[in-house]
Amino acid sequence: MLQAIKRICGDPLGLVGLFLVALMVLSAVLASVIAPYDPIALNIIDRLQGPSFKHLLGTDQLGRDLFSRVLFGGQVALKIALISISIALCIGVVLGMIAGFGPRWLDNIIMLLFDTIRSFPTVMFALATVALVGPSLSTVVVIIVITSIPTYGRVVRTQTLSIKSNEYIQAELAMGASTFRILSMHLLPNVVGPLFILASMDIPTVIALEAGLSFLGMGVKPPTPSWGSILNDGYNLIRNTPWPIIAGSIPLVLVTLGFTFLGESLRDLIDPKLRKSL
Amino acid sequence: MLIYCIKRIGLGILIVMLAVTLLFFMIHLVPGDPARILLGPRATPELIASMSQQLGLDKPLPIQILMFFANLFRGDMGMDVITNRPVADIVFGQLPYTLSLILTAIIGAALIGIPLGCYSAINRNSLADRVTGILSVACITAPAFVVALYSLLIFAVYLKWFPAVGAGEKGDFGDQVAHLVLPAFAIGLSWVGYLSRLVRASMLEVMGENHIRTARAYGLPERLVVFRYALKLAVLPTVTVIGVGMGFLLSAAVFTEIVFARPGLGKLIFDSISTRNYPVVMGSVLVSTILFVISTTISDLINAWLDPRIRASL
Amino acid sequence: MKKTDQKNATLELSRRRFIQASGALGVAAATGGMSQVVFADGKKILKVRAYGDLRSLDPAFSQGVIDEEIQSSIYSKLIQYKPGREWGYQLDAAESIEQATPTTIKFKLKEGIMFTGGHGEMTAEDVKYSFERIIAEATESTNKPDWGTLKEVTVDSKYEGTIVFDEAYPPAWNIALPYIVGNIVSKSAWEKAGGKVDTTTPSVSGPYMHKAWEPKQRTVLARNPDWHGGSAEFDEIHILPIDDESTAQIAFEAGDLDYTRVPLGSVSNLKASPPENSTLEEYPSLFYVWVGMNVENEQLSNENLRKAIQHAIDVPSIMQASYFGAAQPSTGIIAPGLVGHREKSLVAPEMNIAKAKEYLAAAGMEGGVTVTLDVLNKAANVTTAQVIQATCAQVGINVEVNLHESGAFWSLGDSSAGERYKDIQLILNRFSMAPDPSYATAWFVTEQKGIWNWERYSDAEFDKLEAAAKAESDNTKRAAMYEKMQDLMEESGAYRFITHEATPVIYNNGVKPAFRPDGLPLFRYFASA
Amino acid sequence: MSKNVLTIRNLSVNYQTDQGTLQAMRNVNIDVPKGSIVGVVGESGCGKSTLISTIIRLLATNADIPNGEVDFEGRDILTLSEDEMRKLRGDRLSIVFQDPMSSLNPVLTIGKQMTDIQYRDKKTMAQKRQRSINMLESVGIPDPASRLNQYPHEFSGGMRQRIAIAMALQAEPSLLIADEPTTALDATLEVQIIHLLKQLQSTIGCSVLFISHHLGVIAELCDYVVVIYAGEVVEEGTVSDVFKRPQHPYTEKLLECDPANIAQKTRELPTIPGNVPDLVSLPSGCIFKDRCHTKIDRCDNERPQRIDAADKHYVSCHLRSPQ
Repeated sequence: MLQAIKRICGDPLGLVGLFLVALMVLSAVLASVIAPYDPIALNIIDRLQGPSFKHLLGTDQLGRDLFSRVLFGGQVALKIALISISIALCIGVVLGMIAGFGPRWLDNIIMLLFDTIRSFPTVMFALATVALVGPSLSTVVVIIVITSIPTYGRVVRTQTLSIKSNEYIQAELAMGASTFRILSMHLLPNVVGPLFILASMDIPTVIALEAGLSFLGMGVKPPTPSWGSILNDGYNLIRNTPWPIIAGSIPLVLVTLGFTFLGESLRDLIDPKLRKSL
Repeated sequence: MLIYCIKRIGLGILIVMLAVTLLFFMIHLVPGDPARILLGPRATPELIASMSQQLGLDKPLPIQILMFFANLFRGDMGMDVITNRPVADIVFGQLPYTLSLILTAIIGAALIGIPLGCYSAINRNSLADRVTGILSVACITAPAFVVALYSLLIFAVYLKWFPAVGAGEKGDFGDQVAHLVLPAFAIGLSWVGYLSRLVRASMLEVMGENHIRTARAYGLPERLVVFRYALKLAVLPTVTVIGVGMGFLLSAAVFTEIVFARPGLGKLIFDSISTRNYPVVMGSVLVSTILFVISTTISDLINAWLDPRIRASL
Repeated sequence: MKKTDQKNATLELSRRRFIQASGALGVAAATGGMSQVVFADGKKILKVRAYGDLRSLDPAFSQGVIDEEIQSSIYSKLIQYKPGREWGYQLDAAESIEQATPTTIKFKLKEGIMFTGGHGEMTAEDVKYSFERIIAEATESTNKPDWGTLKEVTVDSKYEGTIVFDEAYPPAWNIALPYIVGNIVSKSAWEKAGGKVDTTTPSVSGPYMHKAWEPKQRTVLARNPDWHGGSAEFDEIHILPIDDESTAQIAFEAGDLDYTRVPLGSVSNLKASPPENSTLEEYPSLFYVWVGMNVENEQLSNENLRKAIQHAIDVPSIMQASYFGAAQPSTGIIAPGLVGHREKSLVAPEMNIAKAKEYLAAAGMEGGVTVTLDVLNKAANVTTAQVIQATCAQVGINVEVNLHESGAFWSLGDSSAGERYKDIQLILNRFSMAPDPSYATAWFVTEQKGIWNWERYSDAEFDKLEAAAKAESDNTKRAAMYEKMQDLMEESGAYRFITHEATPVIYNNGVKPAFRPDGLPLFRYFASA
Repeated sequence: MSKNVLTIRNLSVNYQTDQGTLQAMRNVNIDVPKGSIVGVVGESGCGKSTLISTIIRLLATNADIPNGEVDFEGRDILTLSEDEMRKLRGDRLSIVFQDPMSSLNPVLTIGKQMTDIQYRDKKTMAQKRQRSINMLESVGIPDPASRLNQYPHEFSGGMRQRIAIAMALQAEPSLLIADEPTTALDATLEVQIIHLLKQLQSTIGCSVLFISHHLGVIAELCDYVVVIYAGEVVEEGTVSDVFKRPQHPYTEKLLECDPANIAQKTRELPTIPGNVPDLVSLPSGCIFKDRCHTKIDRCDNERPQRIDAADKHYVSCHLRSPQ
């Protein structure tokens, strides 16, 4: 681990990535300390202001400080990303292992399900889900979980299949080792690294998806400050002031840069062959 | 090969059927009585009942599903109850707009993104590589609706280079192309970034492989090494990603079709779900899943064409 | 018309040629002015925006404003809305028309009005057919209620007829004759088509004909050479369905449209720096927006809580935040300019923290209370909900906002769709409206409970007034009745009126537009300047 | 003109790594006389690959050459421009790589790859193909004309190595570098390939630099042998001299450990105890001292010089120094 960090530091882009991710995590965690204003406090008189020392990124149509909303929005983004990706990871790992290790027919069924989910346009699926349960943070999480399970599941399945064919696994099986033992002792350690990298590179996608859902009015509940809702407000306000949409874009771009560069750097260091299994 | 194709088609049909069945269940869990929404505020309960019957909503779910497939088998996708037109007409009327949009976007993205990725890989860690890297990744994030909005403001309003809304005059190819540029840019931009990163990564990997060293050791010109020996292998994962990406592009098309007031399948799906126009929802989702299955199959076939090893395993 | 307009108009530069001429670089394009009424290929074309796509060309199945904007351009009516700032009508197909008795309207058609497609001259028989088919059970027209108490139309001579009502129905002059159900169709054409048409029409008699419909792209109307009123102004009208108002504004600025409604948020900027060669006009609107409270909900059955909420909502803040100062607070559900509009509401638009707290105490909820507010997921609504949330919080009412997409939202209070209607508490709602007060009050009677009366408000006096007001022909008395009804609504505490919104429109100076007093376009009267 | 095709003098190569400068090769001297086969032998990691990469100038980007010259046909390769170098590769200077499974491009036909490398020749496509067919025939591929249209994965490992040899010798180079060409093959194939190489070498008359860790193969094929240990040449000479009268303790050990030389049956295979030194922080004195069974005091501080042990037999060891 220490070695990894040391080597990332040798890669300028990886270092930038690490810095941006750390910045995001820190500012999200410390939002309540750093933020100059309450992110949901209305101040109608001060609405739609440009950037100033008083409001670093200006204010929105309700006079809320955009800088504070961006900071707290980071919390929401992190929360959505972490919760949804970890749930998707868990389910994906289990399903992928079952598909890879289980009987052929089960493998076929699971892969068919994965393909079916992938074949649905995401927005279509999101619309139906939102119509079903109404827009909220947990709806966003559910949508992301279901649409990203196939990606993780496929990776795990591929790894499982390749490890399963290894001679030492065959030998262990012949000696009567339990499937559980093989999966947990041999497979899990092998997939954790790649999955971790894959997941970290998925975080921006998840955040962007939330932005898209917010645009269609299917994101988090107001007045929760999310980057997507800031962008969506900004979209509607674009003819009045460009600042809200800029305020919403900046963190999105920075975080994507951060996670992508960090992820690529990690991937290059830990497992250059990872991409192949995706 | 033939067996492979038959298998693919069978699997495709299975996926489509499964998707449609899932959709049926989802639709029936979703609140909002289609008959009522379709008829508007003035509808009497009798009218609503009669509309429900027309929609076949009064029958049990499995019967509805079976009826749908039975009709589909006869080539009938049902009727749109609002405009009283066959759903097939509606969906296939909108399909060309979305197809042209998606294809323009993805082909444009590939034409820019792949060379960009190659360039970055060849000049690894140079300033140009870093700059294109940062720009590409920044492009990946840009939400389609934000890019759409800004491209409209810049290129349609201020510069007036391109028209703003619609899909152009029927039969006027030049006009249609002019209407295609901005929407395709809006959904293609993130793909430029994505593809260039992808190609860069796979290019780097391929360039490290032994056979590239061999090619160089035989003194092949670098141009030949990169474009004939390395690129052909490096685009393999890109082709797969593009195949799967058609599904994502359909989602992105929803945003651009709304912002550009452009006809198309994405907007049709969005509108028909909001209005609970179920026959149209079913028809358009059916077509979009078929589209997905076709595009992944095509990408597999292209991969097989590029890579003899895959061809051999078919 | 300014000189520059003429110059642009005679340039006869179509957009396509424009692009070709200026090349991909478009250097020259940037210097071009706003597009005028486009004279493409020598044709005079008006390009306008509608907020949705065509659904039906049959008046019986018209789905409201969008269809009517098209139908009113291709069909004739006895009378049409008069363009301008005040509600009124002018003759169209009728040579004369009068309220003969409280329950009958006599009309005489102009001679020589021809239906296209060889369906002959318009006669009283066509009028009878057009109106009676709407109320016939077999037609299953969703627009039947617009005809109120219509009984029949009698044919008195080839051109003369009498419209007979069971009971007096004054709204006929406002929302039937000049609106959707007032469109006259050709009996022979309709019967030939099986009594119903869809998205094509066999015969029209208005200034324009329906030429083409490209779904989700545009509806094209072309000049009707046989129109009785002379020659229509434009060779073609292109009606583009553009859902998003910002996009519509951009399309206008890019020169793709000659007229559009613009977002309220753009008004101040457009006023400050209007695009070249264009005019912004602000019209009031008939829409009404209110916060409704479900009186049968366990918590909100407490009248004092409802009143506390009425006083805790600050309408002026909402006007600023959601409507960018371009709309005014409303006093009820009937807009200014209509009979029955109230000059003042009982509860002032401004919030009153003291009173709200008082009522909250009276409700026994000093310690605070949590209620839900259901909202449709459109930008203005979401902003309004957040203002409500913030001001209510000041008096100790915690508002939880639930967003819904349109399909789910519009079935919220539907008692035939499950049990959800019982759980809704506060709803931010917005109804469209036709220019007669009866159109607004109709939804709040006891009979509408669980249909559109989501507040489940029920008041015998209101119901009685509603029935009587519809039939009242004396406008002063009518006004008093409608004002009283709105008082009753407000006193129940179940309603907090927000606004009627506004209709800012923009058009280029090459066009001389025609609007109803609520800013809705009357395309048949659009002219070039 | 020199009688050597390749003369390497005083060549050192460093790699810049996170840990510091790794001195992969130090002051290496090698001669490849015209028409002869020179074997280079050493353990893995001793610098064999670095040597090859230097000769064909395809070193990793983090490598640099502080000193030395590589004289090929009278020109110092290290001073050539990239373009001039490319002209040599595949023409005057060819190479056969270790792993036949990965050294051919998997998505191009054999024919394509074989004709591509003739890009310098101004011949028609048909002529180039004919040349390739002839080459394939000469390395013993049956039905070469039709196999030209096949892809590498359709050939067995031995076949692929034959193809690689055919490609390498197609341009009749003056020097062929063979980088452990038989390691990935089984024993019978190995013999065939060795014979093929020897036969082709005599027909074409080129020199061969043959890299291997397999002493048996070297003995069979080569005229001269160079023993490398940890980036230094420790001993060189004719095959018979070096193998019969090894002068360096490392060479002795290598020969002892070669299974082919073990006459007696033992339970354990003999190995050289100890590890290769860390090339980032080089120890002073002799590079082999930590593993040497005949170490003397001088070895600790003084680097042994290259000395003549016999005619054309050089060794770097204090034990052999006249002092």
